[in-house]
Amino acid sequence: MKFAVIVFPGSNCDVDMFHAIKDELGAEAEYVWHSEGSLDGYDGVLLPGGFSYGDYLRSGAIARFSNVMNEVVKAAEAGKPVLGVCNGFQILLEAGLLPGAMRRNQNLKFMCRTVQLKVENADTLFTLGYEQGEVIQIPIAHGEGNYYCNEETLIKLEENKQIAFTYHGENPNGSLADIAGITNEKGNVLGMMPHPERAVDTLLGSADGLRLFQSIVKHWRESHVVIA
Amino acid sequence: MYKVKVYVTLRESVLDPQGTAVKGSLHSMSYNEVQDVRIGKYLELTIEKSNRDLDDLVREMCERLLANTVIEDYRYEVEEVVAQ
Amino acid sequence: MYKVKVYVTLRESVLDPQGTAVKGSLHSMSYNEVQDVRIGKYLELTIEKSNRDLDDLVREMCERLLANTVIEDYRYEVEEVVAQ
Amino acid sequence: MSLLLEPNPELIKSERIYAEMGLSDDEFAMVENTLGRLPNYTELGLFSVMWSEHCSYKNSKPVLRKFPTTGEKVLQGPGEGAGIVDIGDNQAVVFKIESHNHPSAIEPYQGAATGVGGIIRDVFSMGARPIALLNSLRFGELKSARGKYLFKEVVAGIAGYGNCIGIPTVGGEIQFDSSYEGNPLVNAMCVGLINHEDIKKGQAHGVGNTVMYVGAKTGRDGIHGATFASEELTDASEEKRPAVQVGDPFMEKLLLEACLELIHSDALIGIQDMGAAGLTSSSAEMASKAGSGIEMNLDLVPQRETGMSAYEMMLSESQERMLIVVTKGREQEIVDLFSKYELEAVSIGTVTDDQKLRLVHKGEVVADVPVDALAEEAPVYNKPSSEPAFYREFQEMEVSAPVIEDYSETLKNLLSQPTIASKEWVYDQYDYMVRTNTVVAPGSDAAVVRIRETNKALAMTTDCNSRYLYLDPEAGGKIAVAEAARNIVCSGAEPLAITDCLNFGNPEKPEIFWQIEKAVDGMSEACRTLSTPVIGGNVSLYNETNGEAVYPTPVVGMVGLVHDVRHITTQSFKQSGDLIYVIGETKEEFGGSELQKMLSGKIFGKAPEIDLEVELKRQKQLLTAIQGGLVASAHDIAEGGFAVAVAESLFGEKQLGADVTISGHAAAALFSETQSRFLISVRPENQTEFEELVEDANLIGKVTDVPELTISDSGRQPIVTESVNELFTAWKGAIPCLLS
Ligand SMILES: Nc1ncnc2c1ncn2[C@@H]1O[C@H](COP(=O)(O)OP(=O)(O)O)[C@@H](O)[C@H]1O
Ligand SMILES: [Mg+2]
Repeated sequence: MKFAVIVFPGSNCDVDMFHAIKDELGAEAEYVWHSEGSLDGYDGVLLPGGFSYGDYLRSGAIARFSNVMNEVVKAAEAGKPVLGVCNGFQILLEAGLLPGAMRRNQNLKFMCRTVQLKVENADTLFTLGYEQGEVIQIPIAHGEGNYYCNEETLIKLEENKQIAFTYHGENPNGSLADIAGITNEKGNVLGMMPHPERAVDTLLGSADGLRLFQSIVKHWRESHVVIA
Repeated sequence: MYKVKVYVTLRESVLDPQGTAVKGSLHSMSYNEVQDVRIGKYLELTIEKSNRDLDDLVREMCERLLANTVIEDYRYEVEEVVAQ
Repeated sequence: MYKVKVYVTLRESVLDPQGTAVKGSLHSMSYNEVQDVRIGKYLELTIEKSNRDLDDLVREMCERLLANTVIEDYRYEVEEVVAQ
Repeated sequence: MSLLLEPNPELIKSERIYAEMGLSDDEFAMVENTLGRLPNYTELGLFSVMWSEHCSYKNSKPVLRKFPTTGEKVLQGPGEGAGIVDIGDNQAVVFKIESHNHPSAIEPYQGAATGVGGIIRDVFSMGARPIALLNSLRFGELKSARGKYLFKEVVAGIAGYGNCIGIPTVGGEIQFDSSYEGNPLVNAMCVGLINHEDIKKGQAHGVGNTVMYVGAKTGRDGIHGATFASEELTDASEEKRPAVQVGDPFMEKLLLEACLELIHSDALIGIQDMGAAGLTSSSAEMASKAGSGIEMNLDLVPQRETGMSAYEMMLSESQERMLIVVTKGREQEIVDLFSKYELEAVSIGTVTDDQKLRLVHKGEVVADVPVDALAEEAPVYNKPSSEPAFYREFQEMEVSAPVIEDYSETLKNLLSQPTIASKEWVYDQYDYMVRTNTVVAPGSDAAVVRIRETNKALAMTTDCNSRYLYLDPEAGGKIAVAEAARNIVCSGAEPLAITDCLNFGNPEKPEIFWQIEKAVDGMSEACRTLSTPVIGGNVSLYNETNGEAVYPTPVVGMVGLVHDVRHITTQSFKQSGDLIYVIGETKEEFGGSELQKMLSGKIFGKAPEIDLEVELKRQKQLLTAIQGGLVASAHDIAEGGFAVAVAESLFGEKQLGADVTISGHAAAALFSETQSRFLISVRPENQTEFEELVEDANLIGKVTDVPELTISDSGRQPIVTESVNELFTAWKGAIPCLLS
């Protein structure tokens, strides 16, 4: 399976994503510069964290107009797995691939720490390696992770089981319904504030994030075998 | 040449953590007269005359980029200025 | 009751990285009419009548908290509103 | 918008306009003599910034010469953007520390942010990939509204820049003392990694080669920043200050990636960042170091504002800019490379052979000055030095152990002193994990960052207890270096070298100059004994507010090499049953201690003593024990003494306790700040081997599984019995509580 790691001007977790895939997961990954016009040949798309365009105006607002985003939309429509982490999540929201918007953290501060997440839906292609309701340790590092959507949207998210992860215990940023990560209706686009790519090696603390990437590959292999 | 002033504010129904924090600070500085604070963005655009309708143009830029209409409202004012 | 609108803008010589980035983005979206973008803050304060002079009060709050006068300028407008 | 007419050369002289720019009568005469004529306004500007203390080190050079700067592994000592030390496998570590004190006093967020931006440029201009940031901060007590504001904003500024550019901020230190109330210290350090063949220098070689300008446009910000940084802050500083620079970390991220791509191009001859004194210092220094000259056409300089004069362009300190020299004829490659990152690269001049800096603006030569006169031949002063009277008094003072009634209560109070208390409120705001190499995050002795594709890691720390330096600058200088090394060793690394930032008051005062000399003497001796040469640094003088100097604060930034990631050790106790040792004996030393300050509100008496040979021996033995896998946890005993160290070792993730017995005078055993001591825990099965290896280790107790700290005195009477949770709450909550 081959992943595209999209690099926007100002992305800075692209390297982490790349290493998580190559060194820890053992799959293929390539950097794709934001101006690229095609994502052909990639089986999955990863939008890394960082500060695309400095997070100026609103986080993710400028990046979503990059050339490559048209291709990300196409990949999503084609059912390929698309994962946006942190700034990547913000870009997916701005691009309308996921519903809702981000506000500044409730305490108005950037926060870097490892938090507990509860797996709310272990049936998605991103979470099949976890137990339903399992609590995992994943780092966060963001200043704008305070997820918001209107009531109607929230009801839909809940009904469709689009809430993949919630914060367990303390909600660090004030997000609505403790939301840490959501998928689209089809379940092939996941946006999450916590960084699974930072939790792939016990030397650095937790390896709980690795299973997310392993889930993607497992799902891909299975669907691939069926098609073949 | 036009000077366009764009005001982007959080929608009424959306909590404004920054405004709440500023209100709290003002109260702790004893400005108890202050009942409410809402914080938004203020953009000044300098725009050249073109063959596009200015209102159309500004509205489009606001809808597409300058405001996120999921949580924000915007309004704007236009001022014609004489180019130096 | 007053509604006070405060506009906080960066001083002239001060770099506005945000404005520059937004301008660049508007250009890449082909809004080439846009010559310049400066981004500031817009605050709406709801203030109760008190025995302090309103102008004094607002100016003091701006100088002390709402604007960072080392790099920012501010101006404001007052509107009297009837309390609901 | 500056429509001011520039004064002509005659007027500059007759009205002594040079004095307003910080040049003395003698210095002006030197300029006149060098040029063989009167300087014009632009030229005067060049001299005034280049001969400021900040750029020329005119007052500190004779002292800096005392530092040992060479060593087997030193690839680059002081003199370039940053120093470089070999770490084997064709790799090297690049690091430097720099101050941004004055800008931070004026506009703390931007001052701190641009300080971070500047030091990052120093590192990547050498060709290195920045891998970590640290800082060293000093503030007044967190009592006044202004004090709290400065603290919060400086932290936010450091976080804002580092987080956005994506370099983890992994460590630092913060001390609070009233001497810093009006003049906080903000020192930023950057560590980078490089392959030997990629090392680049800031030199303008090859007549005819092209000088290019890359990065952000030039505005009127920060004009005369270097001069401003070389004066005391007074109430009048408000008016004198230049337009504040605003940092643009996004721009710098692009510049960083573009420059790291650029260093692989053989068209690149030299590269230097435009830091203090911007275009002036980068061009003059690049030419001077290469023995060449530079001619630039200022009309070509990318400008953010209209109508800028030559003077303004040359003195601007706009951020995120670099000057590069490239092989003639290959400019287009460079333009293309930068345009990928949406950056401008513009040819603005050429390298000449006449050793002059010649500037053309609007068709006229507006400056024509020998580069060496600007860079190398700045005046150097041997300032008078005299021992302050208070030093003698302190030396003769007998400081006895304070009488303490409740040891538990005292310990809790100490843990909630802001200098000792948890700094989580601060580092929670720093992205210390980005790049996923941070093995030991902020909160232990030194931070540890692994080096991918090897088994190695780098340990790094900043340290300086300025209270000891105030009492005795020489002893304090030694302690600063030794303490840094202690932190490095405790984390399992071999100390390699240091960078330093000498933050002092006005050097024109003999008592201040004496402090500088003595501190450097002490540091130099420690560096020699511990084999950690000085590979670069920075000097920040005139840290005074209305005539009051800050404590002498020579911050030490040290980097060490972890030879195998399995050696990485942290300060927290690991499991119940482990044996607890203190390495080193304890004396009754309270001068400058946290306890003294807490109880009496001031510091006085003798600083703690230090024997560098003993220090070295213990560090070596401890490191050997760690490398041999004999040590479960290691922590240096510093501010607050043994009791604070043992409490801190209990604040790890595991719910553990400790039961220890002290000997000797209880107040001293608990709170004295005797140097060269370590708090170690060892698994029982390693007891014999550890004790054989580490001569001065004294077994004092055990780690327990009840989260309680029990300390008994020599008569086996418990004098501290406290729940770890209680201690933890006092320690962790102190800073948020002071800020709320
Ligand atoms: N306290 C110090 N100790 C050792 N070297 C120093 C010290 N201060 C300055 N230096 C060295 O002097 C050189 C010039 O410093 P500086 O002007 O700060 O460089 P830059 O302008 O690149 O920051 C640098 O190589 C620096 O490492
Ligand atoms: Mg520099």
